[in-house]
Parts: sequence; C-alpha cells; structure tokens
Amino acid sequence: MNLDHTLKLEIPFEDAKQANIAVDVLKPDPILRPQDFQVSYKARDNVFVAEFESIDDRVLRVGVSNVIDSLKTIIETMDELS
Amino acid sequence: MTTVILPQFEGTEINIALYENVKNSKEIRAKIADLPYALIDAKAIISGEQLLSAIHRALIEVNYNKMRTKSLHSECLLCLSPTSNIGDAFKKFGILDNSTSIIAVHIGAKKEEINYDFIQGTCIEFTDENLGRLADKDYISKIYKLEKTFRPETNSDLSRAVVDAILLRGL
Amino acid sequence: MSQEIIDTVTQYCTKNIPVTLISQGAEAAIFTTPVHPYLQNTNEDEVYIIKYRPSKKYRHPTINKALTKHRTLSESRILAKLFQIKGIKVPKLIACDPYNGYIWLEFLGEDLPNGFGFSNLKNYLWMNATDSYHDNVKNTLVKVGEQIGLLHWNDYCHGDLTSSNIVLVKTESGGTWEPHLIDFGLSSISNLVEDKGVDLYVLERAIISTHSSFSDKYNEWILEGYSNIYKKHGKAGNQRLTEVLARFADVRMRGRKRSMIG
Amino acid sequence: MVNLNTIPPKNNREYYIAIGLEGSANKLGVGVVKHPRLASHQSGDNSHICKAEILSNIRDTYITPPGEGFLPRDTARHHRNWVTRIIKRAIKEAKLTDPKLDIDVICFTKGPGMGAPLHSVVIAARTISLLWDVPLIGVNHCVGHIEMGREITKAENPVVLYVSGGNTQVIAYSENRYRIFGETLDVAIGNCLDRFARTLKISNAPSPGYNIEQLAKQCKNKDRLIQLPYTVKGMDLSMSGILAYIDSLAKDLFKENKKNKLLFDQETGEGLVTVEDLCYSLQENLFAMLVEITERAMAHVNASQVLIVGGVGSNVRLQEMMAQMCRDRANGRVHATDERFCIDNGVMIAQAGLLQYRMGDVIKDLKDTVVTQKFRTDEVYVSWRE
Repeated sequence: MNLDHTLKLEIPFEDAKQANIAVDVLKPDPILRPQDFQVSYKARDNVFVAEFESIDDRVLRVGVSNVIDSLKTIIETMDELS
Repeated sequence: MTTVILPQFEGTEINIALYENVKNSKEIRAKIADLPYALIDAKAIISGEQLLSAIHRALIEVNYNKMRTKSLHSECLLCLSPTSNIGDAFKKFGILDNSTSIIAVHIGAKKEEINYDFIQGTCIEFTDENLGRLADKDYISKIYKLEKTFRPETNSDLSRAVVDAILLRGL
Repeated sequence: MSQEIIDTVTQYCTKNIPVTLISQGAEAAIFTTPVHPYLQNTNEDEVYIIKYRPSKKYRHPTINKALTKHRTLSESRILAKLFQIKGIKVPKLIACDPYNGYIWLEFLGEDLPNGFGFSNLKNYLWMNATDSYHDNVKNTLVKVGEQIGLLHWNDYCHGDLTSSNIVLVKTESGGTWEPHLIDFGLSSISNLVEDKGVDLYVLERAIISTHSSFSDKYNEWILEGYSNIYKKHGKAGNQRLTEVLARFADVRMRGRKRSMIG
Repeated sequence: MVNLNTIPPKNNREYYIAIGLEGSANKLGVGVVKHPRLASHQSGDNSHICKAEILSNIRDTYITPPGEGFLPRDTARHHRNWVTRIIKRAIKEAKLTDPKLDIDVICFTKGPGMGAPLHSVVIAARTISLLWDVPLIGVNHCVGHIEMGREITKAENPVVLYVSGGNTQVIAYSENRYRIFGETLDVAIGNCLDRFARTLKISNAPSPGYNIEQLAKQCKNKDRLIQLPYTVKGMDLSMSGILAYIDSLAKDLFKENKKNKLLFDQETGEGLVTVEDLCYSLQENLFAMLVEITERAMAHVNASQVLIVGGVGSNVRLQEMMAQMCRDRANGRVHATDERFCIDNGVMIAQAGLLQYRMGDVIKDLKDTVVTQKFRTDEVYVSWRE
C-alpha cells in the first residue's frame, strides 16, 4: 500500500539549538510499523520540521498525536528546566 | 513362632506363626470373627519384609493417623492390600476354605499368652525361604497390579515392588 | 534450627533408633541410622537413610500439614514407579510416614579411598581430577547419562540434578561404578521437552561450576550415554532426542530462564 | 579489580551527584543521590557501602478508581503531565543551584516495564541531557531495586526476592550478573494482588496490595485457612491458578451463591467466610510460596541474607515470614527497606546508574536510550562487583 496520507508539521522554537534538541530527542525511537507509517524530523534554523507519511487517516492521526505528546514534554522541559 | 518388636513401637509385641499343610481352614473361617489374629493366606506373601512393612504401616496409621478398621489385626490385612477396600483386602489376603498355608499374626500380647492350637497343620519357621516356597508369585503380581513390563528377576525384587505398593496404598 | 530438628527426629525415632544428621537442605534433613524400622539388621555395617521434612514455622499449620504429606508421598511414589522401570537405579524405599514427614530409604554408596569422601559423582570426579580422561571416568559418566536418559525417556524429570545427587555404587565385581540417582524431592512426571532441557542444563551448569577444567569432556560423555538410550528406540527415539537436545541448547542460550515482561 | 573511581567527579569535586528518573509503571519518581569519592572505592567490592546521601526522593502515583487497573496510555499521560514538575521539585529539594554544573549523570529506567510510560519519561531525560550537556545512563529497573536495597541495608551479598506488580523473581549474584534462580511462570505477585483487589472493588490508594494487607490483618478465623493451590515448581512458582480460584470464591461470596459449601453452611445458609478471610488466606498461601523459593535459593548458593525489594516487599506479613525463615536457618538475616525505597522510586535508578557511571559506562549515542518493555535482570553486566 502507498504511504499517500501525509502531513507536515512546522514548529518554531526560540532558537536553532532548541529545534535541534527536539529533533535529537525524537529521532532515536523506532517506528513500530514502518510499512504503515513513516516520519522524518529535521531542524531548519529555529524551526522544527516533522514530515509524516501513512497508509490512512487513522494511523496518521495516532502517529502525529504521539509525536505532539512528546513535543509537549520537550517544550515544557525546555521552559521549566533550561 | 517368631517374636518381633519394631524399634519405633517397642511397647507392642508382635508374634508371627507360619503353618503349612493346614487341614482345617474351613473350620477356622467359621469362627474367624472370634479369633484375635490376623490370619493371612501365605500364598500372598513373598517375604518377611512384605508382612512386616505392612505391620509397620499399620502401627503408623494407628498412632499418627487413624484406625480404619475395628482392630489392629484387621488393620494389618488392610495394610497388606494395594487398595483401601477392606472387604477386598480380606478376600485377597485372608484365608479361604481351601487355604493350606497360613500366617497367623498376633499384635499386642506376650508370646506366652498366645496359642495357635486352633490351627491344624505343621508349624514351620517364619523365614524368607519358607515364604518364597509357599508364595504364588503370579498371584502376588496380579493382586498388587504391578507394571506388566516389570519382570522381577529375584524374590527380593518382587518383594521390593510389593513393599512399595504397601507403603503407598490409598495415599 | 538444626538442634530443633534433631530433637524432633530423635523423639520420633525413640531411643531404639539412634540417628546422625548428615545434611540439611532447604526442605529436608537427612539422617542415617543403623536400625531398620522393621527388619532385623544382619550386617552391622549397614545403615539406612531417614529423610525428614520439618514443618516450617513461617508457614501456616494447615499449609504445612498438607505440604508435608503431599511431598513425602510424591517422592515415595516416584521412587516406587522408577524401581519398576528396567535399568533405572534408585534407592529402595523402606518405609514412609506422610503424617509426620518421614521417609526411610536404603543407604547407597561408600567412602572413596584416600579421604576423597563419600562416593557421589562430585567427589569421584575430584578424586580422578589428575587422570580425568581415564576410561573408567568415561565409562562412569556415560552410565550417568544413561540413567538420566532412562528417566527422561520414561517421562520423569529429576528437577535438581547435581553431581552430589548422583551416587556411585561399586559393582559386585568391584571394578566399576554404577551410578544411582537420589533425591527426588523436586521430581515430577512430565512429558515437556522444556523440563528435560532444564534438567540437562542444570546438570551441565553443576558440572561446569564444580569441575570446570574438564567439564567439556564430562558433559560430552554424559550426553553420549543420554543419547544411547534414545537411539535404542529407532526413528521415534531419534526424533525425541533431537527435540530434547534442541531445547537444551535453547535453554542454555537463555540461561535457563525465558524472557520476561516487566 | 573493581575501581568505582574510574571516572572522576565533575569539576574536581570530591563527590558525585546523579539524578534518577523512574516511570516504568504507575509511579513516577525522581530522586537525587550523592556519593562521596572514597579511597575505599578504589579497589575491592564495596558497592554496597557507597555512603550514599539521598538529597531528594519525589514520587507521584497514578491512582485509578476502585475496580480499575492502570492502562499504559493513561499512565503515560499522567507521567507526561507531571514529569517536569517532579524533576523541578527534586532538584529544588536537593538544593542544586545549577543542574548543569552539579549533576554528573542523568539516569533513567530503560526497562522492563510498560512501554508508553517508560517512553514518556525518557523523552524528558533526553531533553534535560541535551539542555544541560550531562551524560545519560539507562538502568535496568530490577537492578535499581537491588542496588538501592544493598546500599540501604548494607547487605553485601544477599539473595534478593524481587516482588512487584510486574515481577516476581529470586535473584542471586554470581560472576558479574544478577542471576535469576526462580521466578513466576505466569503472573507477578503484585499483579495477582492488584487483580484480586479489583475483584473485591477495594480502593487503589495508596496501593491495592496495602489494602489487602490491612483486610488480612482483620481476619478473625486465622486458624481456619481456606485451602488454595500451592504451586511451587522447583525454584519457580505459578500464581494464575490461585488467582482464578480465589476470584471465583469472591464472586460467589458477593453473589451469595449459597450452593458453595466452602462459603455457606449448607443447613443454616450462614456465611462461613468473609472478605477478610479470603485476603488472609491468599496472603498466607502466596507468601509461603515466596519464602520457600527464597529458602531454596539460599540453600543453593549458601547465603544467609535475604533482601526483599519491590512494592510487595513493604508488606509486613511477608517480611515477618521471611524473618522467621531466616532465623530458623542458622541465624540468617532478612533485610527489607521501607516503602520509600521498596516502592518504585527515582533514587534507586540514580543509585544503580551512578555505580554504572563510576565504572566508566555512559551512553554515547542517543540511539542507545531506546526503552524496552522486556529487559532481563541477568542481561546487565554488573561491572561494579567482583
């Protein structure tokens, strides 16, 4: 099946260092079903960019929502503990 | 006649007599309820070990568990048996009208107080040799339901298997 | 605790049956006595084993009672069953009191020469450590393997195979040793390859940990004897052997234990 | 030769500081621990006397309503909601002014445990590691319990009984591994108690096991034990059958199924058994099994000490039974820690992680921080012991 359901997420951070940290924190975890869902992270200056591809809406929604959950922790940690 | 005292139960004297060529089995059976003995058909006994292990077990049951029958003597017959059915034990180990060799066991009295006059036969020594001669080994294998594949090479192997069955009965 | 156990056993056995404590495990204490419970002892060197399972104070009395009875019986039952299997060598059961947790057994083995101690496999291998590859050692270990093979072939598992739970008895001709398995306290009837694999692994570990310098050869000989038994049963035997050995390798790989979830 | 001073403390200090993050089940814990750098640690096996100072030990437990267990997703959400706040409190309580400079190493639970909660915590751990430029160490949860227990009790080489919601193991050290001598073949002891508590619909606060323990204490028929299966297999044990059976008894009790002879007098219809009796019998039976396998392992490795760790380890009845067994075994000793350390916490992760760190073991690539639900105790190479 094609991974033709896609979403691109761009989140501006305070600076490039923070955006890069977000990328580094999210990158290590493996995708459970790579045939159904793919994600890539990168930082463009201070903007964090995540690109998602999936076989259907539902899988896409679940995957994106998990990443957003993690991002919330990352951002809160940066705010509170920098 | 042999007197045995088990070291663990020294207050209890056990007297055992072995008779062959017994002629009055039918008569004995008629009054068996009044005779304070365990009367056993010797064809079902391969060794002294077999009989004594059953007596030992009977004393353990009576001392540490409970008496299932009405006397130590009937308890002995039950303990000889591989099953817990008392009627069945009497049928397999008790004497029949045509029994010709008999073991009479008395538990709990002094040798001098016991008489075996009611048995008309030849009193012989209670030894493994005599027992082995009088025993019906096929009968024993059958009543103890030994493994079909188990082929005892010696009387002592057969005795060991039988002792195992006695120790484990009903447990 | 030991003294308490000795007192209990002494009281139970009465003064007519003197007892000597020879070992105390987690579950049972082992004593010897020169007195047979119901037969006249004709040989004054003869001794018998009394195995006693003490009640545990930490355990509720109801559980104690049920366990003592059940375990005493289960060990006796296994010994009785094994005796009727041709070729298997185990100690003879003499008497059993499941209400108080006692088993009387035949004493097997003897003292090894030159102070090497009792003739269990462990001491025997130590005695022969200077000449480990001797034919006699091989012969003995192959026979050990055969005993375990027979046990497993008949769907029994020992549950605690160590080199101290294998006792060597001198053959009547005197030249060689006949291995006997003892201590069936953890044994069970089982047709699971897993249980057999674990049995083999536990023994292999025991051999490696106590006789490490020669353990490779030792284990090889034990497996040779083990395989002999299975191979006697033709195609079916070979197939079951392959299954057991594969599982044994598997158990060894994961170090006995399956993977666990947190 | 073990040298616990392989890596020097930061900034030429004479002490190490580690922060530990734990969230493998329903407890979220963060703790800070301090080790002085001692000459006695230069050589020899002294990893149980680090003279550790606990600077803070903060915990928040996700508690579910009676009759409900905790699900991974909800637990992960709880941890995400609290993790930064708890870290902040732990640092504040430890009086660390600048974590970047003060902390030598950040320790987190790598596993075993529930995937989603573990993951939610490691995200925070990675973030602070990158923000502060402090190295990370992944810790095996079980090893964390063991090392904390050894440090608190000073038990040098005990047999360890690890009893929690997810684990039931008897462990002993040998040749640089904590080896599992016995374990559950099915459900864990804590899980068994939790599930029974759910059947009884009793409160999950502070923990279901604690409430079963309190009910068991109130049992008025202690001499009439309800017989349950006793399933010890060598050094392993099985509990699912016991749980199924006692569950069915509890259900019959609630339904007032008068046909059940064990629960109701067949003539008068009077109840014979109470919930308290069930709790008492369940505990007596399960704990007797645990103590028995522990004793077997002790006999096996010839040990005289026992250390009980894990949440169920704070049960006083279990400690009592274990103590009795140890007393009867030629003056053995039992060590148990109190609920601050028995129950999952961050300090234990910091303690085990710091030992690992001091031996020179740090994570160099964030790829190695991926958490794992399955992580056996004996997979860890225990470099800090002889």
